[in-house]
Amino acid sequence: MTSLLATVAIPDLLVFLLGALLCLVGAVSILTVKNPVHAALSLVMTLFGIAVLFIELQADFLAAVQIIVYAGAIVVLFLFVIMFLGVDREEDLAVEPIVGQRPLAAVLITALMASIVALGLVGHFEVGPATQTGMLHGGAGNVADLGRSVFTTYLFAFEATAGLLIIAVVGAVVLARRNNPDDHVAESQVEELA
Amino acid sequence: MSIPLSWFIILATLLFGIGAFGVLVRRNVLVMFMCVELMLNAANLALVAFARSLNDVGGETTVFFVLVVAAAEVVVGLGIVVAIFRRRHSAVADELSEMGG
Amino acid sequence: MNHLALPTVSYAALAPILFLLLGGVALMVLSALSRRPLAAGTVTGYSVLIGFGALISALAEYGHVNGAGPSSTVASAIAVDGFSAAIAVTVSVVVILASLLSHGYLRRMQIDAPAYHVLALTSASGAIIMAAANDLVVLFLGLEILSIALYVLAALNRRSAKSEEAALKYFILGGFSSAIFLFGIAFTYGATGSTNLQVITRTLGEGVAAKPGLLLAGLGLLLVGFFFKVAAVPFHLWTPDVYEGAPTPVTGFMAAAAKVGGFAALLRVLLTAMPQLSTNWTPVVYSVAVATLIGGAVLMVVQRDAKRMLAYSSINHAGFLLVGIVAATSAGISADLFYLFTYSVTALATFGIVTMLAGPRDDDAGIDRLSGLARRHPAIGAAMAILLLAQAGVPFTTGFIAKFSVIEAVVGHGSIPLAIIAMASAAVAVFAYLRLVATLYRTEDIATVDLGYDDSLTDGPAAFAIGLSVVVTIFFGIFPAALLDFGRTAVAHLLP
Amino acid sequence: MHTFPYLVVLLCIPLFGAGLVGLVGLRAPQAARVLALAATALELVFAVALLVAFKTHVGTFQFESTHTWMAPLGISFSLGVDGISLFLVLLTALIVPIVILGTSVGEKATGYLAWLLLLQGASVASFVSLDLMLFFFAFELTLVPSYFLIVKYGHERRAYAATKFFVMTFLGSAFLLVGILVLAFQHQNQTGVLTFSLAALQHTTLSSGLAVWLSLAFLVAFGVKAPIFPLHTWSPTTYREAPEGGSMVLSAILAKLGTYGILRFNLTLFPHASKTLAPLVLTLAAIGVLYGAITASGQHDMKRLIAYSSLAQVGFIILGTFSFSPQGLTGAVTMMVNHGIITAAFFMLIGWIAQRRGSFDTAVLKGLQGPVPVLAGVFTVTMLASIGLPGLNGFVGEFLVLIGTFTTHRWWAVVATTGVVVAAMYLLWNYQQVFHGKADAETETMHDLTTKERLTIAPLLALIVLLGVYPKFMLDRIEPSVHRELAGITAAAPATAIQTHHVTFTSPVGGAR
Amino acid sequence: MNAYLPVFILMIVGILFAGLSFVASGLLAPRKKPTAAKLAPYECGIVPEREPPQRFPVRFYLVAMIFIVFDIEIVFMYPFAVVFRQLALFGFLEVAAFSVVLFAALLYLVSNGALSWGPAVILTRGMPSRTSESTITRISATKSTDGQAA
Repeated sequence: MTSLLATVAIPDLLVFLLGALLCLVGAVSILTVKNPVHAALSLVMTLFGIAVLFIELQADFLAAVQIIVYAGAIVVLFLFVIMFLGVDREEDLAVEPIVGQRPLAAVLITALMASIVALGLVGHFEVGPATQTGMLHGGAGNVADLGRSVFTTYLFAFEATAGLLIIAVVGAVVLARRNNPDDHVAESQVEELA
Repeated sequence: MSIPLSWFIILATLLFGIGAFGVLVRRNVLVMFMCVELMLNAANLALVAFARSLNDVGGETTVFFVLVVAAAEVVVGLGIVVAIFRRRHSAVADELSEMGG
Repeated sequence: MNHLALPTVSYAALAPILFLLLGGVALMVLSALSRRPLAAGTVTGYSVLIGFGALISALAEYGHVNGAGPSSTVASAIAVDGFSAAIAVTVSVVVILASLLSHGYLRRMQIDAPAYHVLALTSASGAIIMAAANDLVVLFLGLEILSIALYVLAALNRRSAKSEEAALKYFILGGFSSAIFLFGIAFTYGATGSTNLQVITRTLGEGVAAKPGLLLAGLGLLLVGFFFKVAAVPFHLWTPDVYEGAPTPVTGFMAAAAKVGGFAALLRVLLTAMPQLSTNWTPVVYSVAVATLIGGAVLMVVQRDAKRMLAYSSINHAGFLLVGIVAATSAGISADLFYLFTYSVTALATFGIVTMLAGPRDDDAGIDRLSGLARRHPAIGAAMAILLLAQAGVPFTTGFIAKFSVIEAVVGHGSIPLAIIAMASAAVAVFAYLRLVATLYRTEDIATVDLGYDDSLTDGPAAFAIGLSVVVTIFFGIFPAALLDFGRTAVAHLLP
Repeated sequence: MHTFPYLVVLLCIPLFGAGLVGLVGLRAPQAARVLALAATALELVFAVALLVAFKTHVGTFQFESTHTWMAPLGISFSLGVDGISLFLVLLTALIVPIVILGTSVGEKATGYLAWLLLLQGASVASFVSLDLMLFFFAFELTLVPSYFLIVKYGHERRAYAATKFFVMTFLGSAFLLVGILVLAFQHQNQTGVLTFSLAALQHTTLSSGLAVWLSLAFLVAFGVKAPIFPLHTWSPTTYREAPEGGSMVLSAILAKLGTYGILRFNLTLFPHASKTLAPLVLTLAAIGVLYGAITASGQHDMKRLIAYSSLAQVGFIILGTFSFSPQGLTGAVTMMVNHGIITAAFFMLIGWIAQRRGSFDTAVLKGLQGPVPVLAGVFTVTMLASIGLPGLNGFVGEFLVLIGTFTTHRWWAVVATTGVVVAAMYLLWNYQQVFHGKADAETETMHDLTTKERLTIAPLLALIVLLGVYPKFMLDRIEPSVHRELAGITAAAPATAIQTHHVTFTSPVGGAR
Repeated sequence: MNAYLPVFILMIVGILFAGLSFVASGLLAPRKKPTAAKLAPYECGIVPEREPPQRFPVRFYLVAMIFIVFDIEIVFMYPFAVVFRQLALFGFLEVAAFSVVLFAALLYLVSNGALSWGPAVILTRGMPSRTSESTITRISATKSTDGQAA
C-alpha cells in the first residue's frame, strides 16, 4: 500500500477505488439478485461506476454520454419492459439456460480471465505506438478530438450507425405487432387497448 | 502520477468475466441482456483506458459506436422478449377464457 | 487549427453498400408514406432491382480494381480491392435469390413484406461492409448490422412459437459473441495502437507492437468471436436450434449471408492484418477446423429434421472453409471465395425448396415431409436431389470443385492430415445427403402427415430462383474455369 | 489425326441415355425400358466398332483426344484406350444390356435403368480417362448409382450393405484424391506445371519414401474397390444384399475398376514403389486366394459363395499384376475380363433360381438337375469355366497368371495353386449339393429357362467357350500394351531421394534406401 | 478533479435524501402488511379469473424507440457542434445525411402509430373488451388456424 501511495496520487486512488467498488458491487449484485428490477438498478450502479472511471481517465464527455445513453435510455428501456411485461415477479420469463452447468461456466470464465490477465502480465501491459489515430487531449478538451475523429477517421462508421438505427426502429415496430395474424379478434383487442 | 493501465485492464477483465458468467448461468432473459451490456461496458472501459495510455483518440471514438450498437441491440432484444411474452400471455388468456366459458 | 484533413470518398467503390443500405431506407420511407400496405410483388421486384444494382456496381468495382489495383477510401476505413468486390458480388446474388425465394412465403404467412425486405437489404449491406472493412470498428459495425437484422428476421414467423424462441437464443448468443469480439478489438487496439487493419499490419511488421501479451489476448478473443459467428465447433451450439426455428427463407438467407460475411471478415483479419501472427493462429484454426469438419458431419447423420440436418451440413461446410484458411495461401483464399459463392447459391436454393415444403405454420421440417417428394413433384424432387448432391460434393457439381480446390490448396500448403480428415468428414456427410436423396425417391410409405403445401409448390418466383441456382450449380460444376479465374484475379488484387 | 471420336461417343451414349430414361420413365416406364435397351445396344455397337478400329500389335494409347477443361485447376479432358482398357470397355458395354434383359425389379424400374446407364457411363469414363482427376471424377461418380441400386432395389439388409459399401469405398478414395494431389504438386514443384495427365505425371521424380506412401494411398483406394484381402469386408454383404443386376455390375465391372486402377496407375506412376511393395501385396493376394476359397466352401448362401470365390479370383488378378512378368500381367488382364463374364453369368443364374425357388440357400436347393436341365447345364459350364477347366475362358487367365508368378515369385504361385484346388473342390461340392440329389416337391414344379432367358445368357456362354478355345484374339491386343507397361517399369531410373521443401516422408517398408 | 467537487457534494446530498425518504416512509407508513386480497385487482368483488391483458399499450414501447433514436443522434450532434467550423460544409453534409436517415426512421415510426394518442378506437364505440362471443370467436379462430393454442 505504501508503494501505491508513493506512486499514485491520493485523489486519483480514491476516485478509482470508488469507481471500481461501484462497478464490482453492481456487477456481482446483477448476478445474485432474484428480481430483475433490482438487477437493472444494480446495472445502473455499475454504469455509474464506469462513468466515474471515465472521469478518472479524463474522458469527461464519454462519462456524460455514458450516463445519458446507458443509465438514461437503455436501462430505462429495460425497466420499462420489465414493468410492461410484469416480469418483476421472479423468473417469469425463464428460458432454459443456453449452456449447461454453473461449475463448468465458472471454470471456463475463470480460465478465460486468468489467461487474459496472465497474457497482460507477460507483456507487462505494454501498449503499441502512441497517437496513431489522433491526438487526445484530457478533460473537457477531448470533445473536439472526438468530433474530429468521428467525422474524419471514423466517418464511415458514423454513417453506418444510421443503418443500425434503421434496423432498430423497423425491428421494434415489427416485433411489437400482435403475434398471430390469424387471431383477428385479438387484433381488435390490441386496438382497443392502445 | 495517475492510476496504472493494468488496474483498469484487470478491472475490465473482471467485469467482463462476471458478465459472461451471468450470460451463461442466469435463466432470466432480461438479466442475461443486462450481463451482455455489462460485457460491452467492460470493453468500453478497456478501450478508454487504452486510449488514455496510448494518448490516442481512436479508443474513445470506438466507445461512441459501441454505445449505438448497445442501444440497437437492446431495442431489438427487448422487442423479441416483448413478442414472446405477448404470445405466451395470450395463450394463457385463451386457456383461462376457455375454462370460464 | 482550422486545417483538418477531410477524408475523400469514392462513391463508386461504396456503391454496392450504398445501394443496399439506401435501398432499404428508401423502401422504409415508401412503406411509411403509402396509404395502404405495399403489394408483396412490388416489394419483391424492388429489392430484386436493388440487388441487381448492387451486383452491377460490384462488378464495375471489380473491373475497376483489376485496372487500377487495390486502394482504400473514406480515410482508409473501407478496402477497395478484388476481394471485397468478389464478396459484394456474392452477397448481391444472395440478395436477389433470397428475395425471390421469400416472395410467396411472405404472402402465405402474412408477414409484413416491406419490413422483411428492409431488414434483409440492410443486413446484406452489413455483410458487404464486413468484407470490405479495413478497420476493426467498421468491421464490428458491419457485423452488428448483419446480426441484429438477422435477429429480427428470425423472429418474423408469427405463427410458430419456435421462431421467437430461436430469435431469442440467436440474439443472446450473438450479443455474447459480439461482446467477446469487441473485447478482442479493445485489446488489439491497445497492443497495436490502432483499429485500422493496415496500420495494425504495418505495426506488426515493424515489430513496434507491444510484447505478445495483450496482442495474443486480443487475437484469441477476436477468434472466439468469429468462431461463434461462423458457427465453428465447439461454438456452434446455437446453430441447429436457430436454423430450425427461424422462418425457412430467413434460415436460407442466414446460412448464406452470415457465413459469407463472417468468413470474409475472418479471412481479411487473419490473412491481411495479422499474417505475422500466423504461427499463433494457425494451430487454433487448424484444430477448430478439424472439430468443425468432424462434428458437423457426424451430427448431421443423426438428424431427423431437414432444417437441423442442413444446419449441421452448413457447419461441415464451415469446416471446409476453415481448411481454406489454414492453407494461408492465395490459392486458399480464392478457393474459399469460390466455395462461399457456390455454397451460398446451393444452400439458398435448398432452403428455398424446404420453404416450399413448409406447412401452413412452417414449424415442422421433419424429414418425413420430404419422403417421396420426387414421386409427387418430379421437377422439385430432382432439383432438391441435385442441390443435395452438390452440397455433398458429387463430381460435375460446383460442390465438388469447391471442396476439391480447398483440398488442393491445403495439400499444396503441405498439411496432408487435414486434407485426409476433410475428405473423411465429407464421406460421412455424403452418406447423410444420399440418405436424404433416397428419401426423396422413396416409393413405399410416402409421408402420411398433412403436407399443406401444394399451393406453395406453384410459387413462380421461388421456382425460378431454384431453377436458376440449379443451372448455376451444374454449369459451373462442369465449366468452373471462369468462376475460378474470377476468384483468383480477385485475390491477386487484395489490399495488403 | 481426324478419326471418329469413339471414346467421346461411348461416354455420351449412356450418360445422355440415363437422363433420357429418367425423363421418359416419369411418363411411360415401359418406353423407358425399351429406350434403355436401345441405348445399351448402341453402346455395344460402338464398342465393337472400337474393337474393329483398334490397331492390333500396337502398345501405345489409341484414339487419344485431349481437350482443356478446368484449366485453372490443371485438369484436362483427355481420353485414350490401349489393349488393357479396350476389353474392359467391351466388357462394360456387354454386361449392362444383359443385366437389363436378364434381371427385373418390378414395375417401377425407371430409376433402376437410369442408374444402370449412369453407372455404365461412369465406368467407361474411368476406363478410358488418361487424366488422373478425370479418372477420379468418374471413379467417384460410380458410387452414387451403385449406392442407389443397392439401397432401393436390394434385399432385406440393403440399407446396411449400401452404407458399408459406400463409406468404405469413399474413405478409400479420400486417400486416392490426396495422393493424386500430392503427386501433382510434386510434379508442379519440379516442372512448374500443374497437370494431372498420366503421361506427364509418369515422369515425376519421387523420393522412394514418398513414392511408397503415395502408392499405398492408391492401393488403399483400389484395394477397397477390387477388393483385396483385408479391405474386402464390404463385398460379401453387398453382393448378397444387392439386387442380382447390382451384384452383376458390381462384381463384373466395378471390381475391375480397382484392379485396373492398380495395373494402370500404381504400376505406371510408382514402378519402384510397386516393386518395393510387391512382397506385401503378393502376400495379401495369396491370402486372399486361400481365404476366399476356404471361406467360400463354408457358405450356404450361393450369392455369398460367389462373392468369396470372386475374392479369390481378384487375388489371382493382383498376383498376376504384381508378378511383373509379361505372362502374369497379360493373364491378369485376361482374367479381369473372363472373371467379369463368369460372375455375371453366375449371379444371373442364381437370380433366376431364386426367382423360381425363392431362396439362395444351398440347404433349401436340392436336385435341380431333374426339373431344370438347361439351367443346370448352363450352370455347369459356368462353374467349370470358373474352376479353370482347359478349353473354357477361366483357364487362360489363371494359367498365365500362375506361369508368370511362378517365374518371378515362385512360392506365392505355389500357395495360389493350392487355392485353385480348393476352389475346384468347393464349387464342385456346391454344385452337386444343389443340382444332384432328390428334388423336393416345390423344386419339382420349377420351370426351366424360358427362351428369352436362354437368349440372354447365350452371349455370355458363347464368350466363355470362344475365349477359352481362341484366347489369341484377346492376347494379341493385350500383350503389346503389357509389354509397354513392363518396359516403362524396368526402364524407370532408380529412385533418387528428393526432399521436397514442405513435405518429407519416410517409407513404411524401409523404402529410404 | 476539483471541478467535480460539486458533483460529489450533489451525489452525497442525493444519497442522503433518498435514505431519509426511505426512513420517513418507514416511520409514516401503516405497520400492517397488506393481505393478498388487498393486493388483488378490484373487479366488483368478483375474484379475477385472469390477469389483465397488458399493463401498458405496446405503443409506449415505440415511443421509447423514438426516444432512444434521438438520444443517439444528440450524442453525435454534440461533438459535431464543437468542431463543425473546421469540418465546414463537408461535415455539415455528413450530419445532414445522417439526420435524413434518422428522420426517415421517425417517419416510419409515426406512420406505424407511435405518436397517435387520444382515446382508443373501440372504446368510443363503447364495445366491451372481451365478451363471451368475442372469446368464442377468437378461440374458434385460433383453433381453426393454429392447432394447439397453448
